Amino acid sequence: MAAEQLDEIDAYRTMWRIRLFEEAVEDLYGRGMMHGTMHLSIGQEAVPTGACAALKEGDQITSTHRGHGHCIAKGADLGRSMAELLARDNGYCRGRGGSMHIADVATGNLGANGIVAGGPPIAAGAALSNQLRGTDQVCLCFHGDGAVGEGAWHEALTLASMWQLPVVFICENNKYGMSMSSEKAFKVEHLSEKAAAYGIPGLTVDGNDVEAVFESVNTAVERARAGGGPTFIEALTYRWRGHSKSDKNLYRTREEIAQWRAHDPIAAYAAVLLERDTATQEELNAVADEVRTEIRDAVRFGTQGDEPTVEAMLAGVYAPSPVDARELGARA
Amino acid sequence: MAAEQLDEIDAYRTMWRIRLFEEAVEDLYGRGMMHGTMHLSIGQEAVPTGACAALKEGDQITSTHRGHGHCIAKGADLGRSMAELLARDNGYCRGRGGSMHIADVATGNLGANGIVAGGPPIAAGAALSNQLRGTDQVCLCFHGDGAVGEGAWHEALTLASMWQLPVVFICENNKYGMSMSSEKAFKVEHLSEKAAAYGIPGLTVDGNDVEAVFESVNTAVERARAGGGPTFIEALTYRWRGHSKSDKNLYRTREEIAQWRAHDPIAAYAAVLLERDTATQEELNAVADEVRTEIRDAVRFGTQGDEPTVEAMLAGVYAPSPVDARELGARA
Amino acid sequence: MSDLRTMTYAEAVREAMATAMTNDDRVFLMGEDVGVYGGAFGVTNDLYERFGTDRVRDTTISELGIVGMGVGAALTGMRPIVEIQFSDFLCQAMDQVVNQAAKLHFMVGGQADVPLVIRTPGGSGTGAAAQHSQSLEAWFAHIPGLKVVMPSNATDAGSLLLAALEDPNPVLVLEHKLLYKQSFEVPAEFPRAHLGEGRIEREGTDLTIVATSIEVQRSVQAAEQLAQSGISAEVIDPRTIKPLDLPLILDSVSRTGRVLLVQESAKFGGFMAEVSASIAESPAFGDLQAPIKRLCGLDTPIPYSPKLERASVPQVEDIVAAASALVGEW
Amino acid sequence: MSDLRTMTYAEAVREAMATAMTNDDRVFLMGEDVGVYGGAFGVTNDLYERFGTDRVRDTTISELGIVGMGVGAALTGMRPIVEIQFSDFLCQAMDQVVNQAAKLHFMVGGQADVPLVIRTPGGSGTGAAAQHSQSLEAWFAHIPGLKVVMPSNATDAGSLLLAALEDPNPVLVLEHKLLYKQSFEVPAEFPRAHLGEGRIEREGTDLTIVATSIEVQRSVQAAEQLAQSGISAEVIDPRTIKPLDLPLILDSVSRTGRVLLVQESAKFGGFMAEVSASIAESPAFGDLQAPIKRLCGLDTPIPYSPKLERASVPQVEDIVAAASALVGEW
Ligand SMILES: Cc1ncc(C[n+]2csc(CCOP(=O)(O)OP(=O)(O)O)c2C)c(N)n1
Ligand SMILES: Cc1ncc(C[n+]2csc(CCOP(=O)(O)OP(=O)(O)O)c2C)c(N)n1
Ligand SMILES: [Mg+2]
Ligand SMILES: [Mg+2]
Repeated sequence: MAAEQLDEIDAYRTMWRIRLFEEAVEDLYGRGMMHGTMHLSIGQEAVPTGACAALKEGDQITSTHRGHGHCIAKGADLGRSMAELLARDNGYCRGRGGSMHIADVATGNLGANGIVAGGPPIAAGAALSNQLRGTDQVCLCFHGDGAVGEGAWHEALTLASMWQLPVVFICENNKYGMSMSSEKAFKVEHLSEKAAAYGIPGLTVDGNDVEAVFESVNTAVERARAGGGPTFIEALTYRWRGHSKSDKNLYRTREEIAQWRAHDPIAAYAAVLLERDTATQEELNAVADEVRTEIRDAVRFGTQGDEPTVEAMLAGVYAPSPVDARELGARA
Repeated sequence: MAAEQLDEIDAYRTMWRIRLFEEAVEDLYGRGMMHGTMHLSIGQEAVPTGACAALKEGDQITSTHRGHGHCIAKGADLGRSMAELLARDNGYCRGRGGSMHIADVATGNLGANGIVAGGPPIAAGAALSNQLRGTDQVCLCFHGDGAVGEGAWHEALTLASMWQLPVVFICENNKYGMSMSSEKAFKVEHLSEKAAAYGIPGLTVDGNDVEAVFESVNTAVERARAGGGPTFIEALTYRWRGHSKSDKNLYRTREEIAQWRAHDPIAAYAAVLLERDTATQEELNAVADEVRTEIRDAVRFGTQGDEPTVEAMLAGVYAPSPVDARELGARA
Repeated sequence: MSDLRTMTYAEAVREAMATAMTNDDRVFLMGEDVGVYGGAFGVTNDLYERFGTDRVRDTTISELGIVGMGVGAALTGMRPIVEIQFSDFLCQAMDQVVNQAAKLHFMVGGQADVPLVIRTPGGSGTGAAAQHSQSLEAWFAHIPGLKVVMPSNATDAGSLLLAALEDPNPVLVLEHKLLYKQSFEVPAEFPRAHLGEGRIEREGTDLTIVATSIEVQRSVQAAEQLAQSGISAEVIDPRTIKPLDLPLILDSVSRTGRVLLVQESAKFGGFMAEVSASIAESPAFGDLQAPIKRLCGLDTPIPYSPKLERASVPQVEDIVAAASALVGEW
Repeated sequence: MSDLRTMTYAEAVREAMATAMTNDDRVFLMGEDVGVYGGAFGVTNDLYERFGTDRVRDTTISELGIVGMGVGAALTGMRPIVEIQFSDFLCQAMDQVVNQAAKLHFMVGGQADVPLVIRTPGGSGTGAAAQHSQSLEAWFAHIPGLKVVMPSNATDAGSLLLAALEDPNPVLVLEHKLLYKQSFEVPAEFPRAHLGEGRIEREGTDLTIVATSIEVQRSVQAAEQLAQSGISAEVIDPRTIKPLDLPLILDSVSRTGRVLLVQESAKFGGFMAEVSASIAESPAFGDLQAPIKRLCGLDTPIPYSPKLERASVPQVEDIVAAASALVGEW
């Protein structure tokens, strides 16, 4: 089956959604309206956008601490996402999870993860489930370059390759795992070379080129769907902001940042779409403007949400068991 | 610097020591004189023998649950080893450790490990210590093929390669990690291919050829000593016995076992030595006979040891602190 | 129910797994050497022949990975059972057990459940030494989001495993390696059990002994000896330590006025500390006629020597002695 | 000693590390982002400039690996300090902490020591949610072979770290992320401290409050408020929870007759259960005029919402209320 086409305007819109969502988050955080920590993926929008565009309904993703983009690209509601970051009861996680634990299980987003490489074993498990249930679902596992240093990542790839599971690992190599440069950390030229150790295909793509990401993930997803097993894709990209708010940016140069900002995945894609005559500048502007409105609405939805309650929280530690708790409690 | 020569008769004697030590252990266990579990390396003697022969005084090893061979090859006293397995106070670990925790820190054996892949991070740490202390010591890390599936192994190789540490990983690939075949588990033809993922040299050698093991480890140790960083060596070998006493040998065939028994590393080396005129058959027989006496003495030493006491055990949970405990206790 | 049969604890676990796999397509098992090898303790035995290698899956030696895969499978509609060969190796898998499985339902605001069962043997007594003999239940009982089960006999091993498989939460089933080969009388069908429901294992009036896992049978044996000296000991098996059937314990303590808490694990910071603290905070505190007393493993790693190993954990005679002393305290 | 200076808890940790590295060539530090980044909480800051990248080593994200390397280095003559960025990530490293570091000295019959210091921040209060806010001290206190330190102020952060570095055993230093930026008055030199020695943080006669880590200052603040209602609370900081200075606690409890145990961690199976059980087993039990009471974190993962997060762990007002109620019980 030939690779599906990427819907170009959709992809363009999704990248703007991620960008403007995160700019809004940054602003809210700066104004003290949002608490906790924050990992922004500004500059990396092409990876989740291209990757998720290659998925069908029913396909799953696992996400990371830097997961707003994954969440949005997989189709999450902006309002409920923003509400979660604002710690409201109408957020995806009812204010219990926040940015690092956003999930939208209905759309197949099995959750962000505060643990580096927490996702890969879970993704492999979802893929095993897909295989056992005999569906054609594929799980896409986002992780960073830093995650490659974790034993969990190695075990996930080992098991996924042994069982030829329908899972695609996509490494967002933004050159740093917090401050550790992936070049220093890993003694290979491309992280994708590590795929050979698991006997699976590995490739490196330009992570700031949304179509390149789409193509590579699409091929990998189709392979996985057809029973061809996992693929490891390294997408080269860059985060413009610091790792989180504690980052003083001492481990990288201004020049490096400037150079990568010049490779803005959104601007680059706009240029492609204009050159291709897919859209006019006005049409592209309109997309961004529409998204701006969506984000404003999302912030409003979030700020208008109720505060969560302690009672509901306590009732939410365990999923309700089939046995009526009162039946047991009655004796007490 | 040219590779040192292997002392052939020494190597031959060491293999016999391992073989006969383990046969004695098996016998004692069978007669109910030894308790716990038992992992025999009969059939694998050439790996520890060849590998440890490439080490100098001061070099370290980390060992595994199947560690009698490593321990003996690194120079442990047979009597104290046997005493440990017999749970006596004159054993290496005063009866606290047993087979899975035998260590002989004075000769650089940092210890067997009941945990699969427990050793690799510790070995990397010893190597880091060697590097920081500016010595020319090298640490040799024994591990099984099954250990390659553990995250700990991956993390150890990642860190060791990043820092170019003086450590050599030697994988005793005996085809199974208990019952899981390494061929099924790992989607590479040779486990040594995994070395490339860490940017370090990897090679596969005949683990039943004591000289081949010696040569490869010797080269790797010299490289490490000279600052050239880690090497990963896969030594192909086979255990004649089951994994442990719980093994019903259902996962492998009689033919396979028979075939490997025909490749007895000791008999093969005897043939080499005879052909080379290094020794006569009588001389070789004498070596085995001497070892037989050593083992008998070792068993006697062990069975004559005292039972350990609970008091000494309790005093042995913590190393004594510099601060006088009574000083603090006095207040009580 | 009147038909009793004899079966080992390991056989009961196996039968429960077979029943679950027969009744529910979503149930499958994975772990190290659970297939053709039959499990390190022979628990799975021929299950792979009966249910095939898709549903009885041999894994690589990757505890973190396999528990994580269990989490992923549980999140997406399956009911995985993950076997960890020795509970000591849960150390390898703690992130997926504690940071993922236990918290996911909560963190995602109830959007998803993690119906994952992890089975693993703990305990000492086989000469396997410090890295293969721990009793780590206290760790898991402390983690909100987990349930923790400790079956002390074959019937419970079956019943509680089936209950665990019906629960939408991650459940850790801590079996005991010394119990595996023991035979028990078991009803024709495993009676339905509820996680969180304890049991009075033996009734008594002079003191209450609360014990877990293998210490339950040691306590019952001790109670029989105590009876000969005229001391009537009630023995309680909580069966599930999280959630804990505290009402059952408090009621007994209020009746007897004395309580001895017995665990195999090292004393300091062990699970019975929680039971002690809970009693002290409860109304039953006022009914105590003697201080709450614990009898636990020594604060040492489990040693290899059989003599030392035996001395490191409470034996029948230790329980008898401690109970007698406690009843002696007026 | 009369010269006091003001410094943050983080600065105290840093100064102690610098002192140790200056005085002892064997001391070095490794961890994630401890170099040029200065540490996730800024604790290491400029240490890498002062001591070089050989002794202040940035690692990959491999907690099990780096703790294991610490074990190997400690076994072979070094005195490593391993920083784990958040104590939650100890989950990744449990095998090396629990199965290796804690047991090695014992398992090898005393042939080797593991003088390894692991520093890591625990606790909630920064909105980092369930996987970055746990207080897991109870786990480690339960493991024979480990020592566990919980400094509640800058002086202790320095003194206890230096004591940990002098100890031949593996020591886990559980710092608190909310304390890092707090300023404290600190003597010119860190006074020599001994692992296992607690301290009366504030004297009192009506009840004893035993608290750890950040709950010590909350308890002292509560004690000040209680004083205004005529209640005199003694506050005890064990400082080291393993080994525990039980005599200090028991002596206080015997004097006051009432005890409130305060911890941030989830209640069930938490460390204060051990303190409660130890008191109940001691002669001080007879001096109690009210039941032993715990005030702990709720049995829930730490939530993200600031409102929920605050409600999940004991605050000053909760301590005041619990202490008042306890004194009200005659
Ligand atoms: C197990 C674990 N270790 C450490 C951390 C702290 N931490 C959070 S993100 C991060 C860097 C991750 O790097 P990478 O995987 O490249 O993702 P990126 O942040 O670059 O998107 C670190 C060290 C963590 N959250 N989990
Ligand atoms: C972490 C851990 N997981 C599982 C085990 C149980 N176990 C002991 S040895 C073994 C097989 C190891 O295989 P390999 O590394 O190939 O060594 P071999 O036994 O073949 O020498 C297993 C699964 C263990 N000891 N530690
Ligand atoms: Mg990165
Ligand atoms: Mg093997």
